[in-house]
Amino acid sequence: MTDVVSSPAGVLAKPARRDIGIKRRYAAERRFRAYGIAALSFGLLFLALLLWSVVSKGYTAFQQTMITVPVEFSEQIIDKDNERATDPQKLLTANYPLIARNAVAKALGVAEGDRAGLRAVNQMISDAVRGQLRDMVVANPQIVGTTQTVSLLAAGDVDSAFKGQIDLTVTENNRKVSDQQVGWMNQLAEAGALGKHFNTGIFVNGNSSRPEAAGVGVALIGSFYMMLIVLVLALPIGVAASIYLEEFAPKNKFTDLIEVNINNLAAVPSIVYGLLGLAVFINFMGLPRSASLVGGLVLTLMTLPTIIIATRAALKAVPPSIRAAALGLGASKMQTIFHHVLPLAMPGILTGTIIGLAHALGETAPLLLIGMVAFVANYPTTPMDPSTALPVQIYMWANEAERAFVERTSGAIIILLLFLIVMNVGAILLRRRFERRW
Amino acid sequence: GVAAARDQVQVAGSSTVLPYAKIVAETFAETFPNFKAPVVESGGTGGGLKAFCSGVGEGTIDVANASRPINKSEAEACKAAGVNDVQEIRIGYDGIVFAADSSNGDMKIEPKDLYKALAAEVVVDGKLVANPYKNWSDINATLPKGPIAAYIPGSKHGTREVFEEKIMAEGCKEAGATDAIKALITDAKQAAAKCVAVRKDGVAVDIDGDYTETLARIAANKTGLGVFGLAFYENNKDKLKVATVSNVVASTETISSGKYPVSRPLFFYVKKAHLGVIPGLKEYVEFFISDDMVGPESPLAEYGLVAAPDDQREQVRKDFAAGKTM
Amino acid sequence: MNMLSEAAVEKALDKKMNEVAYKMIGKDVSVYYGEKRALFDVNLNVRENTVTALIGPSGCGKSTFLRTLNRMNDTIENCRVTGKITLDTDDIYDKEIDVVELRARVGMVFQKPNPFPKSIYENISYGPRIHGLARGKAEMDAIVEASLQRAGLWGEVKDRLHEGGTGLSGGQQQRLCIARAIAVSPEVILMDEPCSALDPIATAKVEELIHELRANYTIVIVTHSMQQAARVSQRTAMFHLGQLVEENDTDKMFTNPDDQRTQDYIMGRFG
Amino acid sequence: MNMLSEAAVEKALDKKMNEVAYKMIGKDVSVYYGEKRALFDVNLNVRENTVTALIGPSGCGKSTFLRTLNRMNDTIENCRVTGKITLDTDDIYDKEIDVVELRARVGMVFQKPNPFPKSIYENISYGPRIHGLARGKAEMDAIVEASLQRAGLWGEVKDRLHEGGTGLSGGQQQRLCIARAIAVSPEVILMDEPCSALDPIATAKVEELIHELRANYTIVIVTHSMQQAARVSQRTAMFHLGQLVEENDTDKMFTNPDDQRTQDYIMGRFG
Amino acid sequence: MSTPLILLILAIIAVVCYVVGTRHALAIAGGLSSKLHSRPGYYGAFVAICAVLPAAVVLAAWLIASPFYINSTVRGGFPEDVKARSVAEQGLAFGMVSSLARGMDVLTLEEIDRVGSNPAELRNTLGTKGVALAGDPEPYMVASAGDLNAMNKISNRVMTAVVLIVALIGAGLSYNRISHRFRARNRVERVILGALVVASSIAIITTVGIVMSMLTEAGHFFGRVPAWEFFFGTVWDPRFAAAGTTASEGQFGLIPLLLGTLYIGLVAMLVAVPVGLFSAIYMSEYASPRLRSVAKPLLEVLAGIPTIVYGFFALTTVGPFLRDLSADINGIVTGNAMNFIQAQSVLTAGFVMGIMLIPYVSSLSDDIITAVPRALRDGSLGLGATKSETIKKVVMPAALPGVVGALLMTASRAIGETMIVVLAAGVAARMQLNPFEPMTTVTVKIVSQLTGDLEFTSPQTLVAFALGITLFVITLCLNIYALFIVRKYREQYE
Ligand SMILES: Nc1ncnc2c1ncn2[C@@H]1O[C@H](COP(=O)(O)OP(=O)(O)OP(=O)(O)O)[C@@H](O)[C@H]1O
Ligand SMILES: Nc1ncnc2c1ncn2[C@@H]1O[C@H](COP(=O)(O)OP(=O)(O)OP(=O)(O)O)[C@@H](O)[C@H]1O
Ligand SMILES: [Mg+2]
Ligand SMILES: [Mg+2]
Repeated sequence: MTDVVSSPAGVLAKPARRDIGIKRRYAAERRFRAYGIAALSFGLLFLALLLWSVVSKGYTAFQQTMITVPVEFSEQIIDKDNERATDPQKLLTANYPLIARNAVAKALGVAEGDRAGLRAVNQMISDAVRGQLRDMVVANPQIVGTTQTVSLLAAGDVDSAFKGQIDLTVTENNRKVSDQQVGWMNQLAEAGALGKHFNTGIFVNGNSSRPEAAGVGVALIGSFYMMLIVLVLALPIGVAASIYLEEFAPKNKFTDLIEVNINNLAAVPSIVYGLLGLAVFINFMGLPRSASLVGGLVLTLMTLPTIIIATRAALKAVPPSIRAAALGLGASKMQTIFHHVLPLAMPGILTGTIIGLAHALGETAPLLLIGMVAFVANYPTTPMDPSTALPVQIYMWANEAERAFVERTSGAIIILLLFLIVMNVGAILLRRRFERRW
Repeated sequence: GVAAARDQVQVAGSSTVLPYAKIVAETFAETFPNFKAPVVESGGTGGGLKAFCSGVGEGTIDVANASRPINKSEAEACKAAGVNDVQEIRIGYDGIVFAADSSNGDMKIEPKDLYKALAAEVVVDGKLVANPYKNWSDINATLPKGPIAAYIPGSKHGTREVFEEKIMAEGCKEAGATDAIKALITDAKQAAAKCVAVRKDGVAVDIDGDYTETLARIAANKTGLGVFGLAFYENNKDKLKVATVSNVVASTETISSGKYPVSRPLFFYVKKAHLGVIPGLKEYVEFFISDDMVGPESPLAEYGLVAAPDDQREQVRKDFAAGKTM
Repeated sequence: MNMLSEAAVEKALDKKMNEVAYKMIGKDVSVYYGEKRALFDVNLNVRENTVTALIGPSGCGKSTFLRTLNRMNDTIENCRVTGKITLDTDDIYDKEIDVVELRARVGMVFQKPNPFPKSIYENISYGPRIHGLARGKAEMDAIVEASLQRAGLWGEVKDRLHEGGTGLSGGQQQRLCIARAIAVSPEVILMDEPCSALDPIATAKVEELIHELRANYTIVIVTHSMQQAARVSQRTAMFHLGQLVEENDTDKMFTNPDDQRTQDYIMGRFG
Repeated sequence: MNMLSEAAVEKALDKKMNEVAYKMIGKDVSVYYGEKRALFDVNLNVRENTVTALIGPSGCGKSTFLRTLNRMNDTIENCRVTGKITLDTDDIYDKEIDVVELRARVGMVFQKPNPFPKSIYENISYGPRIHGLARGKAEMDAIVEASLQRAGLWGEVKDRLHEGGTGLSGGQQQRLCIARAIAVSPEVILMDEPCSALDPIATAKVEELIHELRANYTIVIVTHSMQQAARVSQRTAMFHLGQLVEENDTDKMFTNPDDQRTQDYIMGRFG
Repeated sequence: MSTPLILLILAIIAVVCYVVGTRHALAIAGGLSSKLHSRPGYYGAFVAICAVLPAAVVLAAWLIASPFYINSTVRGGFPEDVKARSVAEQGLAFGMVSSLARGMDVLTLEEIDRVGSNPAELRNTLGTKGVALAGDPEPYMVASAGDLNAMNKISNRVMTAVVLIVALIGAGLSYNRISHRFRARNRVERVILGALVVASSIAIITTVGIVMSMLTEAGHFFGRVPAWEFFFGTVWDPRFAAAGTTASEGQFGLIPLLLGTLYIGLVAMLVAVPVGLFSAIYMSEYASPRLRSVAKPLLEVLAGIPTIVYGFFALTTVGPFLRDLSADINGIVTGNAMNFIQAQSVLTAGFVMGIMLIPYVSSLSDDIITAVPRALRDGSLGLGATKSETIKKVVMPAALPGVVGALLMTASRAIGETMIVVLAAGVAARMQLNPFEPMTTVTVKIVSQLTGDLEFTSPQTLVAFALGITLFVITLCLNIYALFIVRKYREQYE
């Protein structure tokens, strides 16, 4: 012992008040902390920027210009020969746009014979009024022959012009609305007949080539089905696979290969999953094209690696002493894992799920090849019916030529983000419950 | 497993035809309330035809939209998969226009201007050299003032082919470079390739996306010249300034009369075996080719489709009714 | 501790022991951690209803041997055991043996306290629950209370049974772990320095508990405290550098060991 | 241990102590964990160059008090300290005070061994490195060797300095942690049951080390072993239920304590 | 019986077996479950599994195998002249037969009688029922279709019977095995383990599927373009091969795409990794739990924003900003206000992609860092380390293996991204090293070659498959290398 004390001469002897570089180290500490704050702020700043750029462009999409006028459901036009009792087709195929045009023309005082004027008036109302008025009549055939006050959808260009999104200073030829129409628009607005209303259509309508009637209803349902499928399949399969690989699989070259392989699957471009889905689910298994079932399966495969990687990392982080404790009590390995390890790994698993689902929710490319990047107007009732997804809708609207789609694209993005938040809130709350330091 | 009977038409293919097909599909559903609206996929002519040619039956699509005629080898692949009777339908023409940001003045371009501005190598003093032009003004005073920048369709787009054929090759000829190049390069194929090769120094930017992207790029770079479809341009006239090509203004009239040089036909293909089988398919096709849809006064024309001449449309209808296959 | 009564108990048990077989028999037990050999052909028999103490310097393989007795070393990746260990008549390294059942019969308390990050109640009730030892809430409550009381923890935690087990002090945590092990009433209890984190009073309680348990259970305890070994055990085994140096009656071991090394070790600190 | 020489040292130190001020002074120290109060107005002074032992039943607040001395409780989320503690003349809970410097001056060894998942060498060199105590590899090697030797670990690990510290046995790990704390040569060393995982030989080495260190350092040690307290400390403080029951010279404490509770506690286990 | 109905019945059997098994086990033990080897529920589960699992396997096997058998039998029944035709034609004929068979199921008996002998009529009638036929059926096809339907019907009946019998036998046998010492839990756990193995094999199956679905087409590509031209070519200019016009051969050089992929990925990682890691560290070590519980999900929103939004953000905001900035800087420094950063560039794409990737790094790392045991932190803090020193020297090394996993995943995501690159860096495949110039990535080209107007039989489209498989192999190698490095590094820490 004695030689020990003397040999590294005085290294351990008590020094007089040492200089341990406290200033420098605190500066480093502050810097480190500042990096953290800067990093976090950087991320949040860009989130804010992105959200701002989306919201500032998109919030107007939640309003829609409507023209509220008394509409005469003229029997003359709808059912001239009074055949509707015998031929139900009559009510379905009547010329409803004409009724709407006449109503607006009347409100504007455009003469019956002014063909050019009437055409201009017609351009101010959306073609979607055909469906709107038809549904009214079919629901209640009694209204034929009466006059009702109806809020008609204004055409997309009028909507854009009214919201100030069309530059009205350029020459008349170079824009979609004429000076005459702008005049009428203002006239109606002053009379209180034209105004902005909350746009429920964007939430419930199917896709449409007319911006004013277009909505994300079909896409919402499609995305909902797909996320449900991804959640129901990818989460349990991913967790099960991770448990096997992390807790049971012998550690050898083969499991190394599987590990590498899973990491590698995360790097496979998502469209390749679309190729796989086309080959396996549609061509081989005969599932229908454009179906959210197939979309969900493809996205499941795409999401699996994310969940597996996150889950494995989380399982690894559970301290071995917990496992030893449970095993020592006579719990089987399976019980140990399901009773103790898994709950402790839950935050990590949920993070993987959140990120995986977020990725799956925003992905378009793999859906291209299985027919889900498509124009679908009818609501799907089951996951086997054709449908689209929210990012697809965004992608397609972003490529539309009409001005009114610009704001709707951003509007759809806002809806997607809301969907994302709703979807993740559950997982985030759950994760917070499981989080615990020990 | 076999899917349950399908009750709507499925369409896939060219993204150029997509907007038209969408309008038709939507109007179709409104006009024939007992049919569901057809599902129209986007994904490119190639992808559409591939899905189309994968076989016959409910599991496969009924209609493929195309911005170019089907290719021989594709038709063979189709046959090999049992897709024998295919009807080709020409719906009209797509005009291709050149436009810059609306802040620019009136522009008049000739193919040879664009050739000079965009060719990878041009002939200077009898030699092929890398394109030396930097500013539009070096070429044509009416073009935007500033550095050359052009946003042209990427090589995945059929439009690019039309662009090379109708502008680059034509411009090459007009500029007298064809002969000069032939003098330098003996191989005819390579010589032709030189004419249409676009410069790759970042001046000519390939756009693989849609016209929205081109529009955004032009908004970000005011001296840039972009290639658009006529329909897209019509919808964004307030932001764009279109150029005349060889002194012809692009419009449905000039294109359908053939005066405006840059355009291409649009098609779709129908599986005859599905007609009368898939509910609404026959009606959809008939509706599509009716004058209500593709005539000069139709919604499609209003959107920007260049209607085919009357006799052509009539011929298409006749051929379809007669069940003429390829 | 009353030496007299203890001696009496000893005698009675010794008599019994002569009749009964060994509870656990280790024959030529060697343990390897990968390439490294941690135990060298250990032959050690554990007598029924006896407390066997394992002593020896740090790193000599006490914990390692203890873990072989309920196959906890199965969980260490590159750990390999050779030789034969029997519990009653079953070879515990036999393919047929159910290691879970084995561990329910041979319970374990670890060196570092390792409560589950759950409530105190759940910590205790977990074992009985998975083994189906309680038929209802009332029975479970009874087990929990009894176990905590035996471990001398009841008074301190009875008001916060549903708070986290990790919020306890170190000593409390270790007693919680002991209570948890007792709760499944195993046949053999292995304890790896169970008292190293306990204060004397708690230690005394645990030692008393060991005494009590001894009547019904077989106990193997690793300890660093010679005094503790002397107090609680009837048999003591001394390990050194992975070898079993000597196994003997505790009395003899601490007074007149056969092996010089034992002598040195014990003397090196005694007094 | 030579009692005679020890007494002599004691005397010499006692003399010195009369001249010097207290190294650390705790005044009305209370600690709360959230709502729960763990310490009640503790007034305890730590003398310089003295070993002060904290004893008391498990959960009484020994570790808690110890942690207040170098503000390790800052790291516990809802832990709150009131009262005043000074080191030399600095109020360590003052805003001005620097907790890093404080901890460099007041080192700590924990109850559960917690080596870093790094090599043994890195475990030891970590402290000196961050504090810049070594000027080169050679000096660092010297510090590492000296620290390990003082902790009685050098012989066992000198051939595998660059293997992982977590691969050591429990006792080795704890000695590694002690070596790690010594390596930064603090003024005060706080030890929370440093020997609870050590075997007697290793314990003896550590106790010897404490003796040695005492000449230059002030040491506060929490222990469950009365014997250890008696052996290593000059002053002993007895805690009970969060209160300081008595603080006194160790000799007096173990022979004739002032407080009945101390008497009970010590007697409850002595013999 | 239809397959879903059989599955439903099996599910009901499972539930019944579970209840009965559990009861029986308890009864044997006289109500005292501690006398049993396993908890009673395990016995119930055991019986349920024994009943359903073999039955389900039989069902699956039957469903897969019987079509093969039936189909080959039906094909065997084709007239000799048909058999003499090429395989593809026979396949077509059989496709027709199965369509017919399906159609005849839809028809009523009278209808079959009426039209059975008249192929054209048959085709029309079926058409009205929604069954498409590629052409007029030949007479032998009608017969074959009848055979097919008959065989399918028999097969289905036998299958139903066999499956249910197997289920009942399984239930009976397992029920009888219940006894005190019967190790039900071990059996059940073995089945669970089997399920876990199956789950992990899905990853393998997916891989095989991906490779298979690309390999044949990639093979076609390499049949048309020499491999060395693809792998070592330095020019990417596939041209177009539409409609047989300018049939100029394209150039399919992989190198520029690969370079672009790595370059853009690198820039993205340079943004995402520091930002993400520091965010994670700040959230887990410094921030209050409240801030953390808000900031973490907020950052995760970044992962959920569709990439097209990032793309347009880059296109309309970041790109022009960097371009103008560079022009200004250039103007100030050299007096020549020429931008040296292009509006679309590697930098823009990498930067924006980096932002998207932040949550991949931050959230996963945050979880992993939080899981590092407190004792380690205490040990370091107790030595007088500052918090940052503790993090840098103790916590991060301990968390390293997990963090590396997160980084790998992030890198993977960077390689797989398309939309941002298309809009921010463009689609021009160029080989250069200036981060201010546009480049493009392999993934972009895979997507655009697959979705364009190109002829689907041409190398221009097929190259997408070659690119896909190549990228797959390259990332596989990178991952193997990464695993190797992690292993080597981790060894120090255990
Ligand atoms: N998981 C492991 N991997 C590799 N070596 C190990 C492992 N566990 C223990 N060892 C080594 O095996 C030997 C015996 O270790 P063991 O833990 O059994 O000692 P011990 O007698 O219990 O010591 P202590 O009293 O300090 O707990 C030691 O040298 C130790 O370093
Ligand atoms: N982090 C914590 N949160 C809440 N309560 C705590 C925490 N740490 C300790 N306590 C409580 O404070 C009291 C004092 O604990 P402390 O750890 O100081 O006891 P101790 O005297 O060191 O006991 P032992 O000898 O068992 O280590 C105990 O009742 C304990 O349950
Ligand atoms: Mg040990
Ligand atoms: Mg303590």
